[in-house]
Amino acid sequence: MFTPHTDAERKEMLTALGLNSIEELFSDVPQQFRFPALDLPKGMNEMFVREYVEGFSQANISTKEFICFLGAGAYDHYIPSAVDSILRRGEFFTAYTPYQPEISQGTLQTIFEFQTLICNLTSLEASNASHYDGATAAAEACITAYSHFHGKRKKILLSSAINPQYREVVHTYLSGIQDIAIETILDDQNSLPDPFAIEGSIDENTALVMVQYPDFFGRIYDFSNLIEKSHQKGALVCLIVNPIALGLLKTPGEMGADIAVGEGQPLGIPLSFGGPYLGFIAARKELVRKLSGRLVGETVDKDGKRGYVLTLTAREQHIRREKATSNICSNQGLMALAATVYMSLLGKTGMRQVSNLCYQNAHYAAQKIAQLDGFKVLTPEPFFHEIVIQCPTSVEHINHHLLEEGILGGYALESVYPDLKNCMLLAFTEKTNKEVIDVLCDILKESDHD
Amino acid sequence: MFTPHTDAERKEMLTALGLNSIEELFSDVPQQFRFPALDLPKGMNEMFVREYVEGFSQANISTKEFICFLGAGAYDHYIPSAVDSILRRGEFFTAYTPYQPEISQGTLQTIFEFQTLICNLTSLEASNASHYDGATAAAEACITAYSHFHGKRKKILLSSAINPQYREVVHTYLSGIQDIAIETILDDQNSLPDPFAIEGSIDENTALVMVQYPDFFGRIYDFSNLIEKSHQKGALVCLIVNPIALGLLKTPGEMGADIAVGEGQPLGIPLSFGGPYLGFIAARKELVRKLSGRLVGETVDKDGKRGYVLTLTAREQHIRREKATSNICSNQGLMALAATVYMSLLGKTGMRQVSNLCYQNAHYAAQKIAQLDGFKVLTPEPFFHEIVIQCPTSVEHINHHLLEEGILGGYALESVYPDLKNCMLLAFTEKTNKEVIDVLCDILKESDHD
Amino acid sequence: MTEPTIYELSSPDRTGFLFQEPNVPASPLPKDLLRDDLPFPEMSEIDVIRHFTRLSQLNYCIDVGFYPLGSCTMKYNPRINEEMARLPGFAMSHPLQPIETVQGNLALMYQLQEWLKEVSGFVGITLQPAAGAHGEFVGGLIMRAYHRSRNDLKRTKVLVPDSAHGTNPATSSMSGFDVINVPSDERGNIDLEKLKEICDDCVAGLMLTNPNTLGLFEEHLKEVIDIIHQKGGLVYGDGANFNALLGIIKPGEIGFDIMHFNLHKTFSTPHGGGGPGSGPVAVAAPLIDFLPSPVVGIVEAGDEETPPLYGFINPTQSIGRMKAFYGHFGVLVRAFTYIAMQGADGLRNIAENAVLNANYLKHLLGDTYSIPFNRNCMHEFVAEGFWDDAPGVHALDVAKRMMDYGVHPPTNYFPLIVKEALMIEPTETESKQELEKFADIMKKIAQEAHSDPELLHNAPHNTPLGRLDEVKAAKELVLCCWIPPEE
Amino acid sequence: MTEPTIYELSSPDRTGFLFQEPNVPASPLPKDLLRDDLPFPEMSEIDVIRHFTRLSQLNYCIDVGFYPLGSCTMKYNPRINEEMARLPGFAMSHPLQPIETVQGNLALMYQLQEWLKEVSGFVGITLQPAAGAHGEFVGGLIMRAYHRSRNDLKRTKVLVPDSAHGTNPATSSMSGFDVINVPSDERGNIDLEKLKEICDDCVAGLMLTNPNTLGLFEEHLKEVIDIIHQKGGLVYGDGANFNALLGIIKPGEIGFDIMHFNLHKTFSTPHGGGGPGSGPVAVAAPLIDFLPSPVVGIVEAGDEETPPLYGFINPTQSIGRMKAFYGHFGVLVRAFTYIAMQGADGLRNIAENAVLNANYLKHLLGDTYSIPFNRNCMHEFVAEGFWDDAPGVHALDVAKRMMDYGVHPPTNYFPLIVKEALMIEPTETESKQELEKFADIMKKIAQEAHSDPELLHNAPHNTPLGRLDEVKAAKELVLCCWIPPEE
Ligand SMILES: Cc1ncc(COP(=O)(O)O)c(C=O)c1O
Ligand SMILES: Cc1ncc(COP(=O)(O)O)c(C=O)c1O
Repeated sequence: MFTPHTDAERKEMLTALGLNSIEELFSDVPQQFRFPALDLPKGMNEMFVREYVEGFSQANISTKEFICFLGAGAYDHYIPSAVDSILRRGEFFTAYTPYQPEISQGTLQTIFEFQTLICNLTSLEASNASHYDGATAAAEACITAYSHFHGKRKKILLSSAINPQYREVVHTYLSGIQDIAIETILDDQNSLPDPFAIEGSIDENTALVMVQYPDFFGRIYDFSNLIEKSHQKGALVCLIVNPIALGLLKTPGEMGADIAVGEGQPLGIPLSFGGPYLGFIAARKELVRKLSGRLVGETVDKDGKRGYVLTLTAREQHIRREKATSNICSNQGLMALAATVYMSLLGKTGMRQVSNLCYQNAHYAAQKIAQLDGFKVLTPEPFFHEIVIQCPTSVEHINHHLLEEGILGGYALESVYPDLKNCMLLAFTEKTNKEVIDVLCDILKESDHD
Repeated sequence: MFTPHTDAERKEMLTALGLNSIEELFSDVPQQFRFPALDLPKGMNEMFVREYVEGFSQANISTKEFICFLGAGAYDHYIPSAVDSILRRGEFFTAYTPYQPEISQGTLQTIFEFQTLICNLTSLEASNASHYDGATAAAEACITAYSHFHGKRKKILLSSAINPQYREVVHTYLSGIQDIAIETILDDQNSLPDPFAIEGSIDENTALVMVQYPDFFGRIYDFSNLIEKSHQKGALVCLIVNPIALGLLKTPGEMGADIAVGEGQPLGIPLSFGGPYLGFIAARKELVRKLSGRLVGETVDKDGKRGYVLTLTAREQHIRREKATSNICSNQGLMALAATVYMSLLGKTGMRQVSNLCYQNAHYAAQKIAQLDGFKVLTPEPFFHEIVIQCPTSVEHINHHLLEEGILGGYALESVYPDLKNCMLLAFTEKTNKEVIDVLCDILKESDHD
Repeated sequence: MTEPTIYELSSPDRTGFLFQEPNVPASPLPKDLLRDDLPFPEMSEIDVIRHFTRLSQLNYCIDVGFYPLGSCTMKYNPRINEEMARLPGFAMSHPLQPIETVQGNLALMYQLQEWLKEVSGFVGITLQPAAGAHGEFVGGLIMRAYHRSRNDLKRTKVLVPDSAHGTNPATSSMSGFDVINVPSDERGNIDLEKLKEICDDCVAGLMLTNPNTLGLFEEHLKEVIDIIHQKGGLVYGDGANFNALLGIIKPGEIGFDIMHFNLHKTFSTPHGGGGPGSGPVAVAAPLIDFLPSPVVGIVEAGDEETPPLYGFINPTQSIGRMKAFYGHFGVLVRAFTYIAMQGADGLRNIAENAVLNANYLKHLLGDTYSIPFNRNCMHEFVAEGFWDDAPGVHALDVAKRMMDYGVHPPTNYFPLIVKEALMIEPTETESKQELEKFADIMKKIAQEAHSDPELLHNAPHNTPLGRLDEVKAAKELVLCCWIPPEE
Repeated sequence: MTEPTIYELSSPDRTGFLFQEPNVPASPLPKDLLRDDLPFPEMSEIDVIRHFTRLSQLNYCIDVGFYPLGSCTMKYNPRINEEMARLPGFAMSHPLQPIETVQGNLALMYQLQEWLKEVSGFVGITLQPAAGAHGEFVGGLIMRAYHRSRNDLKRTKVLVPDSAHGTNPATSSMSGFDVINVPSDERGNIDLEKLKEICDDCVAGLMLTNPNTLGLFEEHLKEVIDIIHQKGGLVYGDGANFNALLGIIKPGEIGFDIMHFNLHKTFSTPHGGGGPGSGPVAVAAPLIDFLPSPVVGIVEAGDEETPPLYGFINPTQSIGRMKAFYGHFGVLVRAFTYIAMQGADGLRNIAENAVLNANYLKHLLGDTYSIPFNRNCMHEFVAEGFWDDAPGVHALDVAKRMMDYGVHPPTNYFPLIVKEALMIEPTETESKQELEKFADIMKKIAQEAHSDPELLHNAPHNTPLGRLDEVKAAKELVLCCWIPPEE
């Protein structure tokens, strides 16, 4: 299927090559391994495969029919239909990396605009063209910091209020670097880990201090002091940010951070069971040569017309090979396009609006839940759009209840923070409005009674 | 919504016009009628409107989840996904009639290719750019014939085996022409009307003889003799055809017909509760100046490059006004594109295959149903992909049963052919394969017993 | 590079879609009823996608830029409309399903009927017509049926202003009437005196476009209507220009008897390269029973607990069926979505901004182009595409030159009553900046018309093709790219 | 015309998406934690659609024509894939939903794991890697973890052939290894003698691309693998070129220990202008426990009546998590759809035709371009883009000139071991006619290189922009179109 050749054409081609059969082309393949049988189901045409694949999709419950209070790194935002209509354009989705700028200005200018939006969102000066996801972007930021100090500073400090999956990925990514030390101070005094607990560990050996904002529990802090202290010790600071929060909140740049990374999924990218998403990395301009991934820069063509090219490619694997800043090649081009279209559509007004809706809905919910018998809101003010609530029974029990009423309940924290028994992390967006929150609270109230 | 103006801009524009308010622009509107209140619900944003409109769609049962044996003028064929991916291109769907050929070659060449495919499908020489639907195309063919004879022949003969809706539309369309007579000979001897019953009425006053092929009951006949007889009397003959059937079957041109019209919906156009569909009209070249609607012709540009333009526009309303062949202006451009993509994809092989699948499935079903106690297949051989079956109980009763099992049963004929009590018209396509037909038969068998 | 045709791209035995083999026992085909060869092209899926993608790139469209085609209301087509029309519940429902299984479709149609009646001030409506012209035809036949029902058989004439769109006279004659032209006066209105003169009791009705095709609101609207009514005629409103009137006036209230909508203009459904349109027709009370059958209605009233049952109703004196099934349902879904988003305020906002845009653009061009009937316009205006001091330059040249600047030309040579007409309708979805850019282009072209007329005569220069030879097309009449040679 | 940026198109207070007002009682915002101005553009929906539509038209793409970018397998991306990935059941499921609510997703992933293992001959697999390079990184870390688990700490080196893709050495060093280059012999194979020399018990493994980047099947594949294995090393297969091997050989059977797939190459998922990719990694039995966590498995066996319960499993000695969640699920759905359509026969058919196409094109060009290592190639081949008798013409000039003829240039200047490399991969979805057209273009350019070299030096001529100044870009380093000026 999808091969246009007719038998006659194949024959003509073979004849031109002086061959009798296609098999002869594979004589270099060791005979005993050649042409193995493949135990796969028989191929289907499009009509049947559609039915077959739809069968899988229908075996899921989705946020189309269920209300979703799950967050913890992926958020159920509304995606304007204009976004996908651009993504469906063959000129975008069937092109590859813009190696040939003369016939790739569409992709190049889009990336350039993406970089600009990310810089303006974070108040930093240089953004790359995208990274795999928020977690890997965070890991790359650690490598950036490590190599910024030429490997001479060997400590990476991670706040324990960083998404645990992100911390895991940082550990995995850095596991090839022998002498690096990753520290996460777990402060078990408090029910929710203290993001400032790492402060005491910042020293002259620290390459990077990394915190999350809003943190994994939804809390927001002004990290300006922490950043200043880090800088006093010569360390760099990276904030892991939620881009929707930055519609309203003080930015990494405003706080003095050196690097900001994050997950761009909330910017018009479907949940899609976890991917493909969109990592972004922005930094102060001094760090640009240490950044991973592609960068697009403005220039002119031979007639002086404005245009864009991939630039500083000497950092990258295809030029620099084993000395590259990262091995990344394909990144998340189409997802960066989605985010660029989304941010362009919303613009200044819309970004503030969606940010405010998330904030307001979360605060309303927190107030209502706090009044429910047996429930406690652990996330203190100020917070953005996620809260931790402690439930009177197990999260599993409650979620089961919610599911029966068409609601996907929160994320059970106990699996990753064993101290947080019966705690769930709830996320709110512009889709979880008053009516929906009221329903949630009604069910929570009932679920206590059985 | 969708108006870009900001208040500041509006003000600037008004100032430029020397006005204080937009209201002043409407001073020509009689005051007592000006600015009426509109009693409409408050506007919603995209997120809410999606939910709202989806609510309506979910209140339907559709052929996505139900098996469909309904035909009778609209058929449930599989639509390759490539078709819609082309239709979604803004360059096609947000353009209008190609009045400016220099920047409309995409639309023009597509129509030109559509015309070619329709001509080759029907074996006729001239096709228009599309008409509203099969029924209106049939009506326009009557007008073409009437005006071909300069109104001197006043009789239009319609076979009673033509889709009753089509006959109704012909009557309505021609109701403005005072002296025309439309005859449908109903031959009540036979259970299914005889398409040749009109034969005796063909005379020197007959402008057009119109038959359907396959007819409304699925039957297929060689109309060559009828056509010859009509020609002997100087009358024109028009066949209403199903384009899928012509993948296999003898063509209007091969039988000697002068005009062929039909419903193009089976060619890659969604059922969509009856529209938008696609009428097509093809004719012998001599009739081209009497055809309704747009025509695209090949030409060259000023440098001799091949190109396409709207041609013979002097037949049309915008030039010819009250003397035009028809008043049609907008036709079914996007639907013609869909059909062109569909026919291009399937090509010679695929068109034959889909035609054969319909035929084979229908014949298998006819054989099985004929064996069921109490059921009778009224459609005799040869037939294409629809059959009339007589049921032991009311069609409503049986369809109710089928519906409970996830099947949309056939069309109840009694409402339009009162003699055909307990008769339903069943349609078969490439989607109604053996398994599905077996299920149908099982349920039919059971439905008899209660 | 010219794009090859599908036949030129064809190669024997190729196919772009693979069907399964039948899984039923084979039945013999009817030997005498089989066609000879099927002369169809043979392409793979990639060939087809590439061909039509490349073809698409030869088109100009709203999604690429300004498209001020007068009388066509080329406004932005919201993307959400496209999503809604494609929902499987809509797109995959068969028109002959039992009504119980399509209550969603019927409820939507019913609601749309109510909304359209509300915005237009009429009491009856049909969604059946496939386009504006089809709606006009319905209107013409309703006029006819109405008079006949009253045994008033002498009414053989329909009055049509000289500024009318070609479909108006064409419709009138298709409906069996003689067409009588009504001239315009020097302010672009119907010439009242002439109208009184012409109008007698043989007049079945008047087809009136308001705002008219000059973009002007008829200043004696009420008088015009009264004159016709006094003679027993009906007034048909061509609603192609209804975009200017949303929330501004309800035509049914001021006395129109019939009006068609163009959903593909006023209500943002895409034009599709020339359709599908949708042309619902609304009528005043005395005409309700003549509407084409069927219309959507409530067939079983609902109550607190159960919603009503929607179904089809055949008007008692119906002119009959105008097309198969019930109208361009997919287009209705789009228009419905649009109206639901706008609400009352949004609709009026549309009209206001459409009219503001037209007046602003007219203002910007007023010094450079001569604008006959120069008073406040509604949603569009007509300029003249020639200058006495630039002999030999025609509206066509101006239009063709615009393409070089990346904008679509206005409608030209229509309405017929303006010499070298350039009919400009910006619509409300264009921004002030876009209008100013366009005005600058038009002014530049006016300069070029004087300084370098050849530039215009040979235009366009930057398009995929240059001017095409229409005479050759009509003379040689090649209507197909490939027809099998006769043996 | 150059396209303005979103900031140039912006106008104060405009927006392209209208949100509702919150319907909850207002909570005060945290005053000290609010940002200053948000310097974002302000555009309406129509502006945004037009901007990106116009931008798109500046791109070349598979949907428009031939795209023989070597090593990238730019095959046709079937439209059905796009539909399937967008099904709400998939696209709207949250990664942290209870597994009971996402059995469809998990079953699909499980099935895809099984299929990929079957076609490659491995026994373990992870779908987590986001792209090929990410998969390589997983492989590097697995090598590392494997040797460490055996307390074999001396293995600090990874061997990488000089023809390798840049990601191979970059990955090796990211994984903490020293990179040792292995030279090629005169037939384009690994230099066996050199390999034996270099390979010792400090070698953690070899990263081998087969067919290699010259498009050649390693003629001593088994020997190469054995040499590494004898020294206790592991053999990593870069599966970027797996398209040539579907149904031809199972790498796991001949002795590869690890291999990554590029679903966006071999399995037809779109390249998206540079991602998203997907790079599942398959391993041999001894390495299964080192796979990144989690992998999809059956957590409760099914029986006749109930299907198994799918869930996540953490391998016991896992290298850890490589990204958030489970991989590029949307890409997996596309690849799954593609494999389901192909079946065993279809997959082998792909490899056969990909290889046939490459050889046929090589044959057509053989007289005009010099082709080093000229033996039967697999899915691609490398030609030299220069001629001794056309001094001053470089591969880059040839590449740029191709654009004027409407085709995408091959990969150039890679692999590094070929002078002025033009690396050409036609893929199986191109027709014979397309290959011939392309060969004619390349021959024409070869002629021009001799007769009119300036034509090449100044190429491209027919593209939206001419050659761009890369030096200026790197020197001035303008990475944003607009940053708010400091106050
Ligand atoms: C004034 C006027 N009336 C009628 C029509 C006909 O509408 P349609 O093309 O939908 O048939 C048009 C279309 O351009 C028009 O502008
Ligand atoms: C041989 C080879 N290996 C690895 C890669 C990297 O794959 P990805 O871009 O998916 O990271 C590529 C990509 O072009 C390649 O060609």
